[in-house]
Amino acid sequence: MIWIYLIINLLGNAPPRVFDVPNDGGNALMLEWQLPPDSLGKVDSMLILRKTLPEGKVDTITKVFINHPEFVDEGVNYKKAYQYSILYFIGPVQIHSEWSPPTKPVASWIDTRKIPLFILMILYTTILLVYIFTARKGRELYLRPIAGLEAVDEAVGRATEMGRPIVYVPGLSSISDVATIAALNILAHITKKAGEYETKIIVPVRDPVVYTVAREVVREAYYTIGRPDLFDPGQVYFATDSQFGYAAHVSALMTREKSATNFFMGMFWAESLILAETGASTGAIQVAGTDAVTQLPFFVVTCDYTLIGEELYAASAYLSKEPLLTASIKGQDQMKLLIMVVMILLSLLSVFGVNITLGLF
Amino acid sequence: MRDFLIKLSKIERRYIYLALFLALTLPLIFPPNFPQKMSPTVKSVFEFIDTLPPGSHVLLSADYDASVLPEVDPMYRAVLKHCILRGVIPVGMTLYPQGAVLALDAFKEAEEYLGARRDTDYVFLGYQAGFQAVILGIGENIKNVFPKDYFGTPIDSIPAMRGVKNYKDIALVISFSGSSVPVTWVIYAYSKYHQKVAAAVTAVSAADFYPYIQTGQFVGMLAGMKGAAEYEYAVRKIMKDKGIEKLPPAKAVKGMDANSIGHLLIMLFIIIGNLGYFASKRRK
Amino acid sequence: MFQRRIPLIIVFITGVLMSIQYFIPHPISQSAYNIALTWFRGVASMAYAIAVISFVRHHSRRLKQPQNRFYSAVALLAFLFMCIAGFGFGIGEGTVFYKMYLNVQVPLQATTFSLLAFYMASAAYRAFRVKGFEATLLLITAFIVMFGVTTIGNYIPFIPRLTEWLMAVPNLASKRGILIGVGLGMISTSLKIILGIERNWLGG
Amino acid sequence: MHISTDPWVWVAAILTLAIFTFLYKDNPLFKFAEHLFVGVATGYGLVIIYFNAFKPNLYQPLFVEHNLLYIIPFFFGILYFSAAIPKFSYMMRWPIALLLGIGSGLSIPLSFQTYIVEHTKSTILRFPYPNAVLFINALILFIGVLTVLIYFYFSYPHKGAIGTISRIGIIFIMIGFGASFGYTVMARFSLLVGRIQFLLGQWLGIHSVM
Repeated sequence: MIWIYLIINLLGNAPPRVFDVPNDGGNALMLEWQLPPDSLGKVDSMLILRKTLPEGKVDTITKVFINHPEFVDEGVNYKKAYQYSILYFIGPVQIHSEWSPPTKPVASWIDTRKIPLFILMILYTTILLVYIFTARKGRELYLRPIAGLEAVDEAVGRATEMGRPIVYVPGLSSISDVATIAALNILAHITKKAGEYETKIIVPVRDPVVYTVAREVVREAYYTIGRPDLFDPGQVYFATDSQFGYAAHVSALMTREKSATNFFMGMFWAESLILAETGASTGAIQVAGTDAVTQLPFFVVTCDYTLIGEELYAASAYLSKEPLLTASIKGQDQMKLLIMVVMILLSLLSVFGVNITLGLF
Repeated sequence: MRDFLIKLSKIERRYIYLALFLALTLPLIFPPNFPQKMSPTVKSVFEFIDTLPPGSHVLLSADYDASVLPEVDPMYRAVLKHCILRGVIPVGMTLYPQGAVLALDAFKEAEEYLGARRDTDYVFLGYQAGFQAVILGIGENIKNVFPKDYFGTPIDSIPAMRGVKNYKDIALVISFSGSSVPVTWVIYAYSKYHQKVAAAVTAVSAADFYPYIQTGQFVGMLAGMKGAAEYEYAVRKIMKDKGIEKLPPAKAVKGMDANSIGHLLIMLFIIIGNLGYFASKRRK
Repeated sequence: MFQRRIPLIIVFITGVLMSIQYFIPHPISQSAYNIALTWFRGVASMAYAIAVISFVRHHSRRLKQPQNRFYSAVALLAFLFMCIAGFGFGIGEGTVFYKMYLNVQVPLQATTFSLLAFYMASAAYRAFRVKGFEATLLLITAFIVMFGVTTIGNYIPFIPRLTEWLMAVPNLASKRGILIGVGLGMISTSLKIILGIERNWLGG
Repeated sequence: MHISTDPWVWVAAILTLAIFTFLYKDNPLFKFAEHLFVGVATGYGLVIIYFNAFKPNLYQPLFVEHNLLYIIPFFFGILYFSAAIPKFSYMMRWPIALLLGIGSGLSIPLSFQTYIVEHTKSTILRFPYPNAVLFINALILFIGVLTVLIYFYFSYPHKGAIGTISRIGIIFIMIGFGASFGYTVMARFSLLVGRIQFLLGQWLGIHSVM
């Protein structure tokens, strides 16, 4: 193959220009080139050759598209230097450009394109921390009442009146899902409430880690109200991790236990309607809360009350009566306000023909 | 009368289940074959292909895998047959490794029912890796991207590919997909090479594509089982008009008819439920 | 000390490192990211041990209840059978494990999923009533869209366009509004977890 | 009509029917299928997690490649078993902390990107618009997003102007929910059609239904 590269070198063809691709891990170089003058004939195809230094090994990288005079070589390493040359095929003739000067790709320590996002993150963290410190100092923060909260307590009360159990589904997602965390906060509140009236609460879980945490939450809740005796290790259990296996199981559970109240809090997928409609068919009172936008319509239709999106997080703050959680809802509100202001301002500017891109990728 | 209406608002759920089961089962056993009127976005794709001069080329990119087969596959089959019936040359390709086998089956079906011949009536290029690179590459020279077709025949020696170099020689690209690949086609083939692009997508992803239709970046769109059924119906009609007796299975039409009846049933239940609700309210 | 402080320190360190690496393209940061991901998957996979312990305990306990004895035995035996088949004889195509998956688990899954069709119908019938403004809006849009997605909808001139519009404009607006709020909540909760303000996951 | 002779098809068909019987009422056949489902799925989960997650991410690097870096996650994983010993069960919080830390850390910048920046960017009005329809749609979208955001603003009661605006927000939310509900029906019906086709076609052998 070597003889291919040993060809007549016409008129000292200019080497390709090589640039480092910025903001990357030093794994890409960009090439630009100029085609040989038309007087030499029309280029049929071309190959890019790369020499890796210090070894001096030559590779053929790729066949490229002629009229698209740039190419990004993503097969390089920031610890080495590279030279490039282009081989043009014009009819039977092959033209070899000179080698470009050695170029080393740079591994960046910061992606400058992401700086605006970073600033935004710091800003949001600051807003949150300011509110959290305000709350720590004991200042009362106002939040408007949300309608779903009374529904939660009423639903617990109803199970007590009827002397039948409560089924609590803490969503189907893992512990790192915010909805699950909110659901566990609400579970603590409901367990306490139910414990005061000795109403049984059954918690089937789909995720093993969530199961262990939920069990601790329930045990702790009984302990807080001074009734550790109420804790039954069988009431919180791992059902199965199969999505529809879990749905089938909980459907059966609600039917067999004739639960008076069902809670569906956390993250849900397509099984949401299987759970909620089976629950509705047994005549139970149902309260749902999820941030899964695709499943909200089904809960809204089948449940007596639904906490929509952020209301789920807000509810967990309200019910846990934890001032720090209330503070963070407050912080979220201010960030929301900021986003709305930005939207309106940029839209107004655009009316006057100024289109600002946020510079955020 | 009023008592009857009130009863209607309290139908036991088991009867609803039974009614729905029958509504979806009976049309499968006794196909009603409803006439399908094309929705506007499907119509634009159909008419585009229908009015092409014979011998034109249409690139059909099977950018899907088995997970969206029920919705997208019937579309691929229908559009492909439409091309062959009109003497337009379909050029099959895919950006998904799994797509090649799925699309090939559609071409086999066209051979069986329409007597289409490889390399003269159609071309099948197969799979090539890299979305952006492939789409840009075809704008340059299709030969650079697909030097040989799926079966290993060099592109140069395929009669049906004579004179086809890049997008200038391709009348339309249709991307069949369950994801955002059609948008990739718009970004690189439409924006850079002014290639006309259409989409054939699942119902779920269709919602994201309507804006592209409004701005004219897509010529048209086949969305979900409904789009598939409308196209399939139209193509079957052409086949019947041509006197072809043996017709391929009408998967989408059948599924869609059952689906339509099911939808009507739900709507009927909603209406009678509300009649009963009003009746009981007036009594109070 | 060991009960609460150490977990909080772990959360803080890993959380800060992981959120910062997003901004650093350097290969060192990238390989740290990749290692963290394999660690994550490895540790998470071992959590399944808890699942198995709980599963076996739960059903063994029910073996003592006469009304559940038979069924819990079925669950335990099915579990055991899959384990023996999978670990003993492999999981590739054509094995018993694979056949059980394909002919037992898949149909059970698909059928449970398909129950949704029935539940859609009964939920619509029961809940879509013209009571109150909001319920009525819900009913009307659902009705229009259901009509719009059927074959018959095409015979009424404005229905297909209206369906597209409902999906592309008001539906999108409501989703976006909800998602922006949800996003803010997610970020703040993640921050609170990392900073040790949200401690509920420690159990009570 | 040729009824299937494949025993596996019969198994699948009987289980399919067993699940459907739940629509009538809870019964022993369904209860059997449900417990079988739970058992098989949990066993499947264990085997698959072992082969697809534990083996490549821990066993292979640690015990085959002897990469000592993987002692750390293995140690953390072992702590899960402390769940069985009540005195030490608090140690279980360590691996949970590791998962939560990595998970939360990763999600912060990504959530900013996907939930906040993208949605904000595509909501802002950008003139000029090619035609009036596109402009009106963009405007409605803009108003919709803003009013929905105000509905979720918790620092001010829903009174006066804010009350009115959040009422518009809830209108958008309800229209959105109605539309998604109506739009999803088709997908769910198609699933049921698939099961019916399996029963009638593959099991009972009425091939014309396929």
